[in-house]
Amino acid sequence: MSRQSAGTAFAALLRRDFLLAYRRRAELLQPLVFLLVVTTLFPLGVGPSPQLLANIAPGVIWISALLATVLSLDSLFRSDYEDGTLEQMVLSGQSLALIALSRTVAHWLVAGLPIVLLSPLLALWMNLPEEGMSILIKSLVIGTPVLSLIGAIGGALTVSLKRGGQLLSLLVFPLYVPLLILATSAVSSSVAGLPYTGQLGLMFAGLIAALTLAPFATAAALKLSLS
Amino acid sequence: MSRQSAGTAFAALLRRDFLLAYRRRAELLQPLVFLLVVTTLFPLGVGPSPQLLANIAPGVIWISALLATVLSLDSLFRSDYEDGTLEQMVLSGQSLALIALSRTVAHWLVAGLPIVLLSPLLALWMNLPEEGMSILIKSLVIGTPVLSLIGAIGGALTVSLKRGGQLLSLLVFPLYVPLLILATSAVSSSVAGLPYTGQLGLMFAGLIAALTLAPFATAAALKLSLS
Amino acid sequence: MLSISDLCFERYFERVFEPVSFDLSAGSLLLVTGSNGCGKTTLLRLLAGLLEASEGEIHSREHPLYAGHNPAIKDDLSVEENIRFWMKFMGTRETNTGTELCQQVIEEIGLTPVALQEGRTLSAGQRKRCSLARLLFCDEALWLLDEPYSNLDREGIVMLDRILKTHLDAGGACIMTTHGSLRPEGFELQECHLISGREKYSGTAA
Amino acid sequence: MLSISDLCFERYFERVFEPVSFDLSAGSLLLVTGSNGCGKTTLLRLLAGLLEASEGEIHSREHPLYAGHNPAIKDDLSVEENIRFWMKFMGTRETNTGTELCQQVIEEIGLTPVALQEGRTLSAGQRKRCSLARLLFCDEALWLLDEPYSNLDREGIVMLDRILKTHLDAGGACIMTTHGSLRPEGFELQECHLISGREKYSGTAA
Amino acid sequence: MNRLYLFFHKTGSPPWFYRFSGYLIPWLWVTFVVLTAIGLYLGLVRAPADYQQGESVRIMYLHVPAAWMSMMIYGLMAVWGFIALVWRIRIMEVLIISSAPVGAAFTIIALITGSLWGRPTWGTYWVWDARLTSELVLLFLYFGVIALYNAFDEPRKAARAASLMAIVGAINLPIIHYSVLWWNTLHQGSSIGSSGSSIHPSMLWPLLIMAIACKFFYGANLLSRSRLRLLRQDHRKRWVQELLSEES
Ligand code: HEM
Ligand SMILES: Nc1ncnc2c1ncn2[C@@H]1O[C@H](COP(=O)(O)OP(=O)(O)OP(=O)(O)O)[C@@H](O)[C@H]1O
Ligand SMILES: Nc1ncnc2c1ncn2[C@@H]1O[C@H](COP(=O)(O)OP(=O)(O)OP(=O)(O)O)[C@@H](O)[C@H]1O
Ligand SMILES: [Mg+2]
Ligand SMILES: [Mg+2]
Repeated sequence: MSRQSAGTAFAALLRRDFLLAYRRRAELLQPLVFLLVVTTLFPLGVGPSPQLLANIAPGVIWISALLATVLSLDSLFRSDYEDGTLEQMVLSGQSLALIALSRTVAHWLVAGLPIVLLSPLLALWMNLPEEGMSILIKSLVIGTPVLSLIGAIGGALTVSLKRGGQLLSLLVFPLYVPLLILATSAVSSSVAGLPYTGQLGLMFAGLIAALTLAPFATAAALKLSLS
Repeated sequence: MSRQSAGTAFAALLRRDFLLAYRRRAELLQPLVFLLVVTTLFPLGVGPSPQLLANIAPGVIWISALLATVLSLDSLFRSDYEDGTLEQMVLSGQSLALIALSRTVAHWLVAGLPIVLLSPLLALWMNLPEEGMSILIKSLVIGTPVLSLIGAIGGALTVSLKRGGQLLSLLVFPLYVPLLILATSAVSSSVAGLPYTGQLGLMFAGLIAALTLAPFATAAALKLSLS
Repeated sequence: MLSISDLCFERYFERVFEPVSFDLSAGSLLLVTGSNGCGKTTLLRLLAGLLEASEGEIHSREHPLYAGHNPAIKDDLSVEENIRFWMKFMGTRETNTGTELCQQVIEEIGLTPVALQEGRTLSAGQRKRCSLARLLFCDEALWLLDEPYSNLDREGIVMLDRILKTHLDAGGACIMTTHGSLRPEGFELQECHLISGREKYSGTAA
Repeated sequence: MLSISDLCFERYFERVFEPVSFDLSAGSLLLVTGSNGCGKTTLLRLLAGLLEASEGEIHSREHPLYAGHNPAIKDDLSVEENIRFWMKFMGTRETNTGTELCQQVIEEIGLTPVALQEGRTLSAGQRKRCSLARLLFCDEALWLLDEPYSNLDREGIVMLDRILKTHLDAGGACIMTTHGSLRPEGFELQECHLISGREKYSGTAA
Repeated sequence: MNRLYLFFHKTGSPPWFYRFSGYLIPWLWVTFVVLTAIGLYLGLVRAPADYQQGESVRIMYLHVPAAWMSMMIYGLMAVWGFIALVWRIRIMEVLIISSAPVGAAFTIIALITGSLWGRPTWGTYWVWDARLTSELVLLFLYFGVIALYNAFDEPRKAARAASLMAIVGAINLPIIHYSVLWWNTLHQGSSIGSSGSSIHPSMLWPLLIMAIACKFFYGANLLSRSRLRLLRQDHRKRWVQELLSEES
């Protein structure tokens, strides 16, 4: 049996994901625009007072990022599941954790990274004081990969269900709570002139932990969904 | 040809939808739990100060309602589209607008009504002053059907696309903006002791308009998606 | 019952199949044959009204019954509930839409053992049978069947031929596609061999 | 190559099919037959390792190649890109995974005219061919094919038989399901007739 | 050895569990009733009312045990989930999914009694205090497990998915707890820290007795539910048929 080396398979998968993303490049903009639209709803919903907006800015931006991520999670494994690709991948004998990791990396690159890139604009809109800006970006850089990694577990668990969308959000939002708290408190602290490295450090520790554990949980969930 | 009378077909469709909802009755709770979870994110994101929360309460509750609705819209026509039911319905010669209306009614009953029923709890959580409560409920009673009606157009337009979820939110959120503004301003006005009947009146007019026009737009969109 | 002349359909400004013409009278069966990808499904969807022809005309006074690859079965409803819904929604030949008719249909199509099973759990052949159940209660005179034999076992094929026979004898008509390996037996039939637009120029089989 | 003894599978704590046992040696073809819903697909998925047997054992030293109803074709990629991806991901018989091999596979499976077309636009038969393309470059000795003939035209059936012949002659083995109306021709074959668990008790065909 | 092991767990276990739990359940119920009677008597009649909170302090005898149970049950679910996933033991799958509703119920009781208690003491039903918030998140985790289980058709697959979710949730639970704790103190200072004022023995005893009674309730309830679930799942199996014919 000519089992392909893990590296080549991983590369092939990543390549395919980029090709797919490129084919549907119009869709790449969707998480961004979603983020913009949701963030716009807040000034409309709570009123335009700059002081109030500045107060809630870190929370709103992070919550919008959570929502955008969760919305894109549902399709993380779904299309591969529905057309039988996942089945074939599992049967190919390649490590499922590696497949999960590769999909997660691709997901972060097309759904997480854009959020990071867009955040300065959102911060500007929401009147976030300038001292908070760089911490906001840092928190997103560390935090969005964790969102993808943890979210992938939920995506894998619900992939065999017809309407996984809302269930998925129910599963992953509670798991996102610590991240949301740490990130927003880091930003608020920096705005208030308080130390914030503690929070960022914890988030980083979370990233390392998620990176080592989440792919295996995702793999287990995928295996389960296929049976 | 024994074309079935429109009334019987409408009734059969509604009956089927309730049966489906009953079969997956565990899923009926999902919009509710989603609403609870999303609303919980806000205190976590913006901090627990009761004064701040009371300020943003109407906006947050309404925005959560919008999000819950939009998330459930994606499945409004999708399953019927994917398994070929929609095709057969169109071919059956029944009025497509009637089919659309029936699906919308079912959607409101399982996704909109629960939001209305849950809103007092959310208001309590978010420290909304008691004067605002009844107006919040009224605004939701008038507003959520409009959300379903307008949302159905978006759902029908995106039904043939693989990953319609985020596109859908882009299409419908802008349409929801007037509703959001009217509703939240009605609630805030009532809390501040200002008149609010104007806003509710406008919302009601919107409901009437949506009820007469939206089903036809939805039908046109469905027709388009099928070709 | 149905007559089409020089019908063809373009996709990306290219003909999917070469123009076809035929007349179909009551009581007859037309078999649309052709190799994979020559446009049989496309032709059937045109006739059903799901696509619009780019040239040619369809003359028909009938509202057809179309049964394609997509079975229109709800995953969460049982076989019985699925069939009952379609009976209510589309109307039936008999005025009675009650339980007996539904039971009878299920019996006849051979799904009695799985009548209470959910749609999602059906095997490929059971799924096909369930989607063909419509043929037993609908009143339409013109049937458009897209590869009705696929996934059916021998018994199922015999059953389908019997249903078809009854329909034709009662003055109905049917257009059926097949790629040639499975065909109705014991029928007088017209055949329409489709030629893919591509084939004509390139000379290779698609 | 593969031997199973008293294998059976439970769903909802009930047997799907009665226990089966067989031995498969290199170079032989096993046909799993049975009526619709008797559990053929389930058996194949068990053998592939996608499901877990509730009783009995599977002895096999081979990593099988499974081709089921679900074609594993990405809608947004062209036929060529699809095949190329699987060649990279699974590895190929030859060391060369380049363009020529891919072209050759596409040619052999009869998809040259649609090589650049997107997966979503394929007809039922083209889709089937694309999913069977894997047989041409994979190295696995044991093939599990679930109704490989369905949706193929005559030419496609001949082609598949030819591919199968080559595989068996080279010492491979194959297990194939069919409901009996389409079967491989010109092969020596073992047959395994599945009996559904339900049938056994009720005595009716499922 | 391995075959024996598999045989034991796949076929031997459910009937054995059924019989064993049948002996145990009555005793659990009896102990629960006795303990509850004593606890309630001590708590509601004998224990003094609080000099600050008055009679409302008696909510404590329900609130605190329920809160403790809510956390303990989630932890147990994670343990069983782990065993179910790794060793594929069916009884564990049944236990985990029978526990979830009980745990969720205790969580809801803790939330409701806490809210009712909060009204007289804090003047409001709800504040975003750290402990309250993490209890709420715990409720969502329970909901997630239950919803996930219900979303699948095949019971064994569903149970394994729920197990995985329970484990992931359990890893996160302490993290959530500490982050929430920290979040609140950071923003607000501990305005409502219900810091353990060293409780007087006359209040401590009924509390402890009630806490133990709750554990017996859980045990009895869990075993009864699991038996019922096993019966329903296996109603076509031989051991159930034999059981039925024995009893009739
Ligand atoms: C909805 C509101 C409330 C919720 C969700 C809640 C939740 C909890 C939880 C989870 C625990 C267990 C903590 C642990 O052992 O780590 C607990 C214990 C306790 N709660 Fe509450 N609580 C609420 C309201 C209150 C109120 C209003 C009071 C009284 C002023 C109160 C007094 C206590 C006491 C005395 C304990 C036991 C002390 C301890 O173990 O440290 N709770 N509560
Ligand atoms: N959306 C589309 N865009 C471009 N080409 C398409 C599209 N849909 C189908 N085709 C092409 O049109 C041709 C006819 O497709 P059709 O499904 O009608 O074939 P068919 O005769 O039913 O084949 P089969 O026997 O395989 O079912 C095929 O070559 C297919 O690749
Ligand atoms: N998830 C499920 N839950 C319950 N029953 C199921 C499920 N999946 C399949 N079945 C039943 O198991 C039986 C075997 O299904 P399977 O798909 O293996 O049949 P098959 O032999 O491949 O049939 P076909 O010839 O129609 O393809 C069928 O009766 C089917 O209804
Ligand atoms: Mg076709
Ligand atoms: Mg099958």
